Parts: sequence; structure tokens; C-alpha cells
Amino acid sequence: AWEKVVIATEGAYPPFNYVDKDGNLQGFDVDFAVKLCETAGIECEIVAQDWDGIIPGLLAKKYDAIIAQMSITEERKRSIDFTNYYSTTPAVFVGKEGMSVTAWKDDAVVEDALDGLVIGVQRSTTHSAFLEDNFPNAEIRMYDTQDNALLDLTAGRIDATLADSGVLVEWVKSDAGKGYAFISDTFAPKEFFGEGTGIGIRKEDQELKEILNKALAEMLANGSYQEINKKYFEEINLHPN
Amino acid sequence: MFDLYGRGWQMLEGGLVTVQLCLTVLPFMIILGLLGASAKLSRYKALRIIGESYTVIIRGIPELLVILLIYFGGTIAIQNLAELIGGEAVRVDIPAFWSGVAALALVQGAFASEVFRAAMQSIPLGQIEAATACGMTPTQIFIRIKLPQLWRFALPGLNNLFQVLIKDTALISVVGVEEILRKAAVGAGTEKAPFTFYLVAMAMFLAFTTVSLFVFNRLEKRASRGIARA
Amino acid sequence: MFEDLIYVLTKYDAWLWQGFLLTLQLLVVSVVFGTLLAIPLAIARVSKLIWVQALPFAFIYVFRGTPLIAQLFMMYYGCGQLIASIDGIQDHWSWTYLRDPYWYCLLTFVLNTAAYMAEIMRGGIQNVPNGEIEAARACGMAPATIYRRIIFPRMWQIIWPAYTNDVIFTLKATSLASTVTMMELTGAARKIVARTALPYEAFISAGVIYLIIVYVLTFGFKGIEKHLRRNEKRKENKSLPAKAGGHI
Amino acid sequence: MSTNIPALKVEGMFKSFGEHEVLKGIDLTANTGDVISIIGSSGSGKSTFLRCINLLETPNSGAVHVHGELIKMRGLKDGSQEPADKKQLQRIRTKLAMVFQSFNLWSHLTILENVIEAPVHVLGIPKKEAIERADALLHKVGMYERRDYYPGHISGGQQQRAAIARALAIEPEVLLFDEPTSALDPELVGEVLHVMTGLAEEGRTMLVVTHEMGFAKGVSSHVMYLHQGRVEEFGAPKEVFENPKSERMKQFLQRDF
Amino acid sequence: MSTNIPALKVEGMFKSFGEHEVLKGIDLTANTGDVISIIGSSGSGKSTFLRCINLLETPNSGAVHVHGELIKMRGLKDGSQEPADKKQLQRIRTKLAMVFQSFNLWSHLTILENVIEAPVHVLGIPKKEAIERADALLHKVGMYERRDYYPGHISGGQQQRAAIARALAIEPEVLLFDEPTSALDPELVGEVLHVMTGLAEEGRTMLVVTHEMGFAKGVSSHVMYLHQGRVEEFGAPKEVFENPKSERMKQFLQRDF
Ligand SMILES: Nc1ncnc2c1ncn2[C@@H]1O[C@H](COP(=O)(O)OP(=O)(O)OP(=O)(O)O)[C@@H](O)[C@H]1O
Ligand SMILES: Nc1ncnc2c1ncn2[C@@H]1O[C@H](COP(=O)(O)OP(=O)(O)OP(=O)(O)O)[C@@H](O)[C@H]1O
Ligand SMILES: [Mg+2]
Ligand SMILES: [Mg+2]
Ligand code: NI
Repeated sequence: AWEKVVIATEGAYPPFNYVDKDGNLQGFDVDFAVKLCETAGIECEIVAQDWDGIIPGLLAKKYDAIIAQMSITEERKRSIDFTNYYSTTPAVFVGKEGMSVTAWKDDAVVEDALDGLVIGVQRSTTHSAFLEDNFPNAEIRMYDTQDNALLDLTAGRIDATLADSGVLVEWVKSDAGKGYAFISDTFAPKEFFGEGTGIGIRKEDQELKEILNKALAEMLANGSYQEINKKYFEEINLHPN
Repeated sequence: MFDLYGRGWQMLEGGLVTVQLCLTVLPFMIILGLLGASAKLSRYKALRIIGESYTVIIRGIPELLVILLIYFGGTIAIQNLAELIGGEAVRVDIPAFWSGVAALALVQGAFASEVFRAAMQSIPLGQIEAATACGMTPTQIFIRIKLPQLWRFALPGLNNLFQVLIKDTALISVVGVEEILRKAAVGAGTEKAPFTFYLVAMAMFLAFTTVSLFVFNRLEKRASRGIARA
Repeated sequence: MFEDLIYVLTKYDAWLWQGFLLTLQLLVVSVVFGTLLAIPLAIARVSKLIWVQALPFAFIYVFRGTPLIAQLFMMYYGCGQLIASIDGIQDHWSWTYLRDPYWYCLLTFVLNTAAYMAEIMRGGIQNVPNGEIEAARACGMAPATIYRRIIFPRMWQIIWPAYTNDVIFTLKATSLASTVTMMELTGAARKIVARTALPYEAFISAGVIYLIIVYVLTFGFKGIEKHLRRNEKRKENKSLPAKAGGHI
Repeated sequence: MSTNIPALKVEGMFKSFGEHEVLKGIDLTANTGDVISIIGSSGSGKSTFLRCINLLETPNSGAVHVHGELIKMRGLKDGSQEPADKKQLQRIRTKLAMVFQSFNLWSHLTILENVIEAPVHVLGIPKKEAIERADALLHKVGMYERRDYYPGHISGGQQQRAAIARALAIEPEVLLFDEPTSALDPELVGEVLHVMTGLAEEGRTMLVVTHEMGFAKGVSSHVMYLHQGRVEEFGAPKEVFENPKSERMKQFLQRDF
Repeated sequence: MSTNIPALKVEGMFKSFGEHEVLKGIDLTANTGDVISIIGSSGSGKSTFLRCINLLETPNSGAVHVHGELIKMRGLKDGSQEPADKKQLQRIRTKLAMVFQSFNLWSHLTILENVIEAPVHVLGIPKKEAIERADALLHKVGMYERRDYYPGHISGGQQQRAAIARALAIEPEVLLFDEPTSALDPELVGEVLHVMTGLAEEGRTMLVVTHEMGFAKGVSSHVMYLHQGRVEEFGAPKEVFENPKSERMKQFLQRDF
């Protein structure tokens, strides 16, 4: 029944998904989606959709799947379903070189680690939920995009930011990130960040879920996943185990 | 810098979409506005209530929410209807552009209906009596006396609304229409140059509003040519 | 659907409540200071002297001609970063305020509101019947007295409905504060959507709260309008304009 | 031009606004060619009477015949009445032209357009013919030069004359004038009265609410003095002005400076 | 109450709007107690003259003395002039009260508030005292019962009388009336003229633009006939009306019905 699948991505989360100068969608998510469809033997079309409308669009059948670094969480599962996780990157704090915070140690939250600090984070992420639920004494600022948080970091208006190491690793190396560094170990507690990011689908499309899961497993097995991973991230393994 | 990191064309394309959106919404907004105003001034209470609640609800909720509800909620409703009739699941694809047009027209129509209502009430009663007295029918009076004069009273308000409309198209980006602000956001994010892109977006909006102001001022002059002393 | 709504309302009531309070706060401050700033702007705008009205004109023009969201970005990221790049500013006592998005947000709203209200007031001032102003001049009132005693009271009568509209516009505009990290009502709703993937439930809850605010505002402002218009023709005389036009 | 059928006949007209009784049973017969001046103090119901004749105001009771044809009314449950036949009413209204005190010219149309509006769109006369007739009328009231002006661009006296031309354009059986000169300065009053005198000489039937006693005395065939909603005095101007029967009328005449 | 210093003296007043010369050198001396009627056809410059006296319109040249005090003017580069001393102008304006043709009552204030506005906020009289005086004035013009009404709620004649009370409240040296009765019906005209006659008898100095020849003849001490911006005729009413010197004046008088 599934000959053609329409897949939505955000297009504003480099290097995972973004729009290049010619208006084409690019990034890890996009390459992954293309390969996934190829592996599954179905035709697919990728569209860009603003984050605020991405879940309503799925429910309204504007498209059939979301591949946009969306974390699998219990709460989201109330309204949509996910495939198995297809990527995960541990989180990390970035701040001025020489600073150091330890918010997660020995599989537990260090509650006073961020006291008195102003931490920026992207709004719609599991990271923001993690900060908000565990650090009542820190001031948390929520940004529309991670880029804006990084802008404010360099302007000195926030002391540190928490995000995917996959997004931050590039930035720290770039000119804009001069003088800033990872200031914590990377960490990925399942109870907060979930199992990673999954492909969002409608609950009733269980058949599609199986097709996608199967293709994902095949990609992992035949090494095509790792190829795409390498293309974007030299040092990070997006799919451990 | 001038080619905006190679994204100059993209911004222009976005500008074109914004212009298309505005121009397409305009006639619908006017029709909805006139209907709403007539309902509000109607002799029948039911119509008045419908007209009033239309404006109250739409005016009270931020545009973003209305747009989301119409775009997604509307699609779901149509789909359910189609399924009910056809008996099987179908994908009814309303193009994002037209959903955006529908949403904006509905929002702006609510405001326009207020503008038109005020305008209808501003037409001197004496002129309407004069028309009645020489035997015109109510429809004739509406078409020949009220409508031509309506513009004179309504144009300043419509001018304002059109300016709001130009700026509100920015909200349509949530349903995936690639207008200026969406292009700017994408550019700002990927090129890490938010000021440049937002500044360009602002300048483009300012250019559009300037043109619209100019056009409306001409129209206002024309509409009031019989009124102001030379 | 209903179940999900209850879920959103019970689990995230605190967020919605805090968002509501912040929205109210932004609204009140923007309207109060916006109005105060609009008055001198409007007066300057009706001046016959080009150089007096040029600056307010440009100000009003730019702020009315561009989307508020773009203004917010320019103010917060543009000006904010300029300030941040001043040497030593980060150690200055004022940095506590200068780094806080709240003030940028408020400033943008105040300026934006002021631009809109100034334009409304300009219209109001110009619509005060010229005869009434001449009558004031003819009995020797100084310009300041004329503004205070004749023009402003009349202006408020004239602009009140438009002013009410503008306050509602401002309320809805505050929903954009969430784009620069402020968690007002829309921000709260978006946060809930991100967590729960229940867009309709979250947005409808917020929408209803907005509607309630608007309803209360409209009600209050109508009351004031009635008071302001106490001097106009009474309702029962409404069907009398032919006569009124004739002899008065 | 006189016939046996009166051009306008009003019988037993009553009108009240809420509690307030404004017209308390007014009868009037105007034959073709009659010029009837209606005088009376402010609030006596003069305007209301005119407005009831062409049903801009619905009278509580009373019959209006225009050239023998009764305007059909039908009673409503609450005791009031309303026009029974909208088509008939519209047709009859084209026989009754009204000149409003405040002119009420259509401000979006030029003077010429104002004058041809009703002939073309109500009577269905071809535009070319309507323009010819309009030009003749505008000549008559001395407004031909101003035919392409908008009402907002001409003086009060000129507007008044344009309004008269507009009223005449539908070739009405009866002309109703409501205080046609009250807002004009004496020179313009002269101009307008001159036009009206001309119309009277042509044998038009006219009802004129006026406070220009000069006109009432000099031009009209009958004078009707209204007081508190009743006809207090009616007759030839000479009679009425020189030998007023009622006390009230005497008083009224004294007041006039 | 008469003194040697004239209450109002105007010398050589010229005024043009663009190309159009409206006033072409007008002189006028009004002694205390004089009532001067200004008559003339429409567009002859009557209103403009009054408005130039209290500088609502800036004359191109000419001097105005109020009770001997010259209103200081200063020339501008482009040949026009403007008031030199704003404070002086404001002070002198309190001595020159104007009653506008369209009343121009402040519609957001009640009648009483209209009357006490200038005394309290311009002259600085304590509110209580101002109210007492206002009540007396309102009694005089027969408006005491309506003191708490808003202008929009009373009739034209009542508004006119309220406007007169407002003008009198600043105890002006000179009262300027611009067609105070032109928009009123004859009964109201009577009322207003009655009040004005009363003021004349009290010895107030008044300039009255009017088209009520009855008033001009009966009440005024002098009549000034303006024609095309010039004083064509000036003198005691008897003289002017019975033996008009100029052709134009004769013609003007004929026109009046
Ligand atoms: N629509 C209305 N509703 C209530 N009362 C009205 C209405 N129209 C007129 N009246 C009242 O009816 C009475 C007569 O009014 P009308 O206008 O006929 O007087 P008039 O004789 O024309 O006076 P004038 O010379 O001042 O024009 C007045 O007391 C007026 O207040
Ligand atoms: N502000 C103005 N701009 C240009 N022309 C004006 C202005 N005010 C008056 N005029 C012209 O000046 C002339 C005199 O006007 P004014 O109002 O003084 O006449 P008036 O004698 O009062 O006439 P009326 O009896 O009709 O009131 C008129 O021709 C008029 O068109
Ligand atoms: Mg009347
Ligand atoms: Mg005048
Ligand atoms: Ni008169």
C-alpha cells in the first residue's frame, strides 16, 4: 500500500537539516531519509515544514513521516507514534573556555551544578525539558533556534548552552566559536533524553512503521548508515550499539 | 554581501510569494468584510449574532492560532467528510498557499467587516432618504448610493488593514509557505547572519507597505474627489 | 481529545498561569508607556514645521511598516549584540539589565505601540472641530491650555474605539515575545506543544484565555466609552439626524 | 391644467413618536397648481407632516392619495401600520419629489449626475435623453455652468438650486419643500425664491414648509398654519395674514421681526 | 460709561487669501456702548473682518487697538506679518469675545462648564466665584435650567444663547457676533435678538455681522455696509437705510424679501 511517502523535515537545524543556497534541503536527516526510502524500495518526497506546524501537519496527513531530529518521548507518544530511534547524540554544555560544569554525574542529576548561571537552550527540545525539570535555581532561557542561543552566548547574555554535541562540535571549531569550548562531559541519560530521535508517524500507520524499521535495520547492517554518519560527523557515532 | 551569501534570489522569490498572497487575499477579504458588515446591520437577529461572533472570536485570538486551526483543522475536517462520503481514507491536499489565503482572508475579513459597518453608518442618512424619496428600491440604494460612497469612508480603514495583511503574511510561514520571513529565517540560520537577513526582510516589508500606502492614498484622493474643497 | 485537554490543563496549569501573568504584565506596561510616549509624538506630528514632524513621521513609518517580529529580532539580537560588544560593559552594574531579554522586549513593544497610538491620536487631534479650537483661541487661551482643556478631552472621545482596538492588537502582539525567550501565554502553549505533541489542546487552551482577556478588556473599555460619550446625542434621538442636520 | 382629481389629498393623518403625539389629525387637499405654504413654530410638526406624506415616516393612521391613487397601507398586530405594496409605494414616490432642508445631494456624484440619477435608474429613461432634460432644468435654476461640479465644491445656494433641479427631474406631480431657504443668506434666499416663484407660475403643485412670510404672502395660493400638530388656520394668504382667527396665529405673526 | 478712548479701533485693514483680496483697507472706530451692524452680501468679507480683528486670521496689514492698546505685529521676510507678542495677544483676546455663527460650544463640557472654562482657566478666577457669575449670566439669557446639559442635547437657539453667555463670561470690552441668527427659525431669532437688544441697552460695545435688517435698523447705533472688501456706506441706521448713497446698497436692500 505504501508506494510513495511524503516526509517532512524542519530545514533549520544544521547540520542535521537545512536549506542550501539553491533552496534545496540538505543535511544528515535528508541524506538519511533518501537512503532509507531507497532501501525500503518506496518513492519519497521531502518537504520543509516549520517546527510549530510539524506535528499538526502530520496529523492532517499533509505528509506521512517526520525526520527532523525529533526525540522520542512518552508525552509525544500520546498523539503520534515513532519508529525505533535512528540517531542519538549525547548532550553537552558549551561555554567560555576554562569554565566547567558537572550537571550529570554517576547516572544522577547534580542539582546545584547550575546555580546562579544563565543557561540558553532551544525551546522544543528534550534538553530544555531536562534543564527545566531538574535545575530550579538556574535561569533558563528558551530560544526558537539553537543558532540564536549561540548568538547570545557570544554576546555574553547567557553563560552556557546545552545542546546536541552533534550541533555544537562544528560550532566550537568555527570562527564564531573562538574562545568557547565544551565545558562538560557529553551525557545522554535515557530517562530524560529518551532513546534518541525517531521517525514520527501517525499512530494508525503501523504498516509504515514496520517498513521503516526494517529499512533502518538494513541500513545499519549494510553500512550505508555509517557512511552518512561519517559524511557529517567524523567523531560522533550517531547510532551506538 | 550584496548577493546575500548567494541567497538574494531566494529572498526575492519570497517577496514574490508575499505579494501574491496579499493580492489574492484582498478580494476575499473585501467580500467577507461586506458580508460580515451586512450581517451585523441586518434586520434579523440571527444574522446579527453570527456577524458579531465572527468578529469577536477572530479578533480575540492571536492570528497564529487561527491560521493553525484553519490550516490543519480545516484539512482534517475535509478529510473526515471525504472519508464519510467516499468510505475510504483519502488524502485531500489543500495547497499550503490556498490554506494560507483562506486563513488570512478569514482573519482580515473579520476586521474589514468592522470597517465596512462603520462606513455604512457614516453615509449621511439624508442622502439615503433622498434616494428613498425618489422611489429607489433598497437594492438600488445599496448599489447606486451606498456602495460608491462606502469606499470613501472605508478606504482609510482598509488601508490600515492591508498594511496589517502584508505583515501578517509573515505568520503564514508556519504552514510552510515560503514567503519573505521564512526565507530570511532559513538564511539567518544557515548562514549565521541574522541581522543581515532580518534587515533585508524588514527593508522589503517597508518597501511593500510604502507602495501600498502610495496606492491607497491615490485611491483615497480619487474616492473623495467630490468632497474636499479644491 | 477531551481527555487530552484535561491532561494539558492539569499537568501544565502552572505554565499557563505564569504565561498569563507575564502576558498581562507586558500588555499593561506596553500600553501605559506606549500611550505616554505617543502623546508628544502625536503633537509633534501635527506640527506645521517640517523639522518637528519629520522625526516622528520616520519613527511611526518604520515601526508601522515592518512586522513586529522583525523589529523584535533587530532589537534583541541587533542592538543587544552591539551593546554587548562595548568594552567593559559586561562588568558594569547595568549589565544585569542589559543582558535581560525582558527589557528589550518591553522596549520594542512600547515603541511599536507608541507608533500605532501616535498615529491614532494624530487623527483624533485633527478631527477636533476647528470651530471649538478657534473658540478657545478667541477667548485667549494659551496653546498648552487649549491642548489640555479642549483638544485632549475631545481627542480621547474621538479615538476611544480605535484605541480599544489597538490595545487588543497589543495584547495579541505580546504573543511574539516567545520568540525572544519570554515565556508568556503563547510561549507557554508552544512549550506544551513541544513536550506533548498536542497542538490543538494547548493552543485552544491559550486561545480561550486570550478570548477571556479580550472580553474583559472590551467590556471595561466600552464602559469608559459610554462615559466619554455622555455628551453626545442620546440614543433615542438617533433617528433624528435629518432634524439635527437642519437646525443645529 | 386643472382637473377634478386633486393632485394630493391627505386625510386624518396622525403620527406620534413614542408617547409624543406630533400630528393630531391633519387633512389637506391640494389641487393641481396649488402652492401651499406650511408655517408654524419650531416643533409644530411641519417636517414630520411632509415626511409622512411620502412615507419617509410611517404615520400611525391616515390616508394619502396622489392624483387619486391611495397609497395602500396594512395594519400590523401592534396597532401600527406599514406600506402594503412596496412596488406601488416606489412608483408613487416618483410622483412626489422632496427637496430637503439640508439638500442631501449625493456627494459622490456631480450635479448633473445627481439630476439624472433617478430618471435613468428609477424611471428608466435613456441616458442621453435624461441629460438633455437635465440640462434644460439646470439652465432654468441657473446652474448649468456648475453641472460638472461636485456638491462639496459649490455654495449653499447653489446646492439648494441643484436639489430643486434634481427634484424636478422626475417630473413629479407634487413638490414637497422643507424650509428651502432657512440656511441661506438673504441674497441666496432671493435666488431660490425666484426659482420657486417660477415653478409656481408654471402651475406646479407645491407644498412648502417655510418661515419666509414674504414668500407665504406673495407666492402661495393657500397658507396652512400648524400648531401643536393641528391645522390652526387655513386659507388664502390675504385672509390668514390679515385676519387671523386664532390667538396663537396672531402671536406667531408678531414674533416675526 | 463712555470714555475718550474708543473701545475698538481698526485702521487700514487689508487681507487677501492668495491672489484674492478680501479686505481692501477697512477703518472702524467703535466707542464704548456702540452697537455696529455689519451688513453686506455673501462673500463681501464680513466674517473675515471679524476674524481679523481678534487675529484668528492674520491681516496682511492694518492696526487693531483695543481700548487704546495696539496689538503688536511684526513683519516677516515674505512681506506678511504675525503677532509679535503672543502673551499680549492672549491677554487682549480676553477683552474681545467672539460669538460664532456655528456656536462652537465645546461639546465635551456642559453648558455651565463651557461658561466657566475661560474665566477659570484663562483669567484664573476661583471656580466658585466663576460659577456664581455664570449662573447669573445663564439666568440673563434664560438658560439657567439647562446649565447641566451638554451642547449636543439642546436646541440651536439654546446653543446660541449659551454661546453668548460664554462670550460674556470673560467680561469682554467688545463683543463680536458673526451672523448670530442665520441658522435659527423665526421664533428662535426673536429670542436671540431679544438677548442682544438687552446687551445693547446695558451699553456693551458690539460688532454684529447680520442679515436681519430689522435688527440692524432697530437696535444698532451704526450700520456698516461692506461691499467687495470696502466700506461702501457707514452711518446711523436711519441714514443708511433711508438714504443710501451708493447704488450697490440700494440694490442690496431691494433684494431682501
Ligand atoms: N424621529 C423622531 N423621534 C422622536 N421625536 C421626533 C422625531 N422627529 C421629530 N420628533 C419630534 O416631533 C416634533 C415635531 O418635529 P418636526 O421636525 O416635524 O418639527 P418642525 O415643525 O419641522 O420644526 P422646525 O421648524 O424646527 O423644523 C418635535 O417635537 C420633535 O422633537
Ligand atoms: N480661508 C480662506 N481661504 C481662501 N478664501 C477664503 C477663506 N476664507 C474666506 N475666503 C474668501 O473670502 C471671501 C470673503 O469671505 P467671508 O467669509 O468673509 O464672507 P462673508 O461676508 O462672511 O460671507 P457670508 O455672508 O456668506 O458669510 C469669500 O470670497 C471667500 O471665498
Ligand atoms: Mg422641520
Ligand atoms: Mg460669513
Ligand atoms: Ni432667515
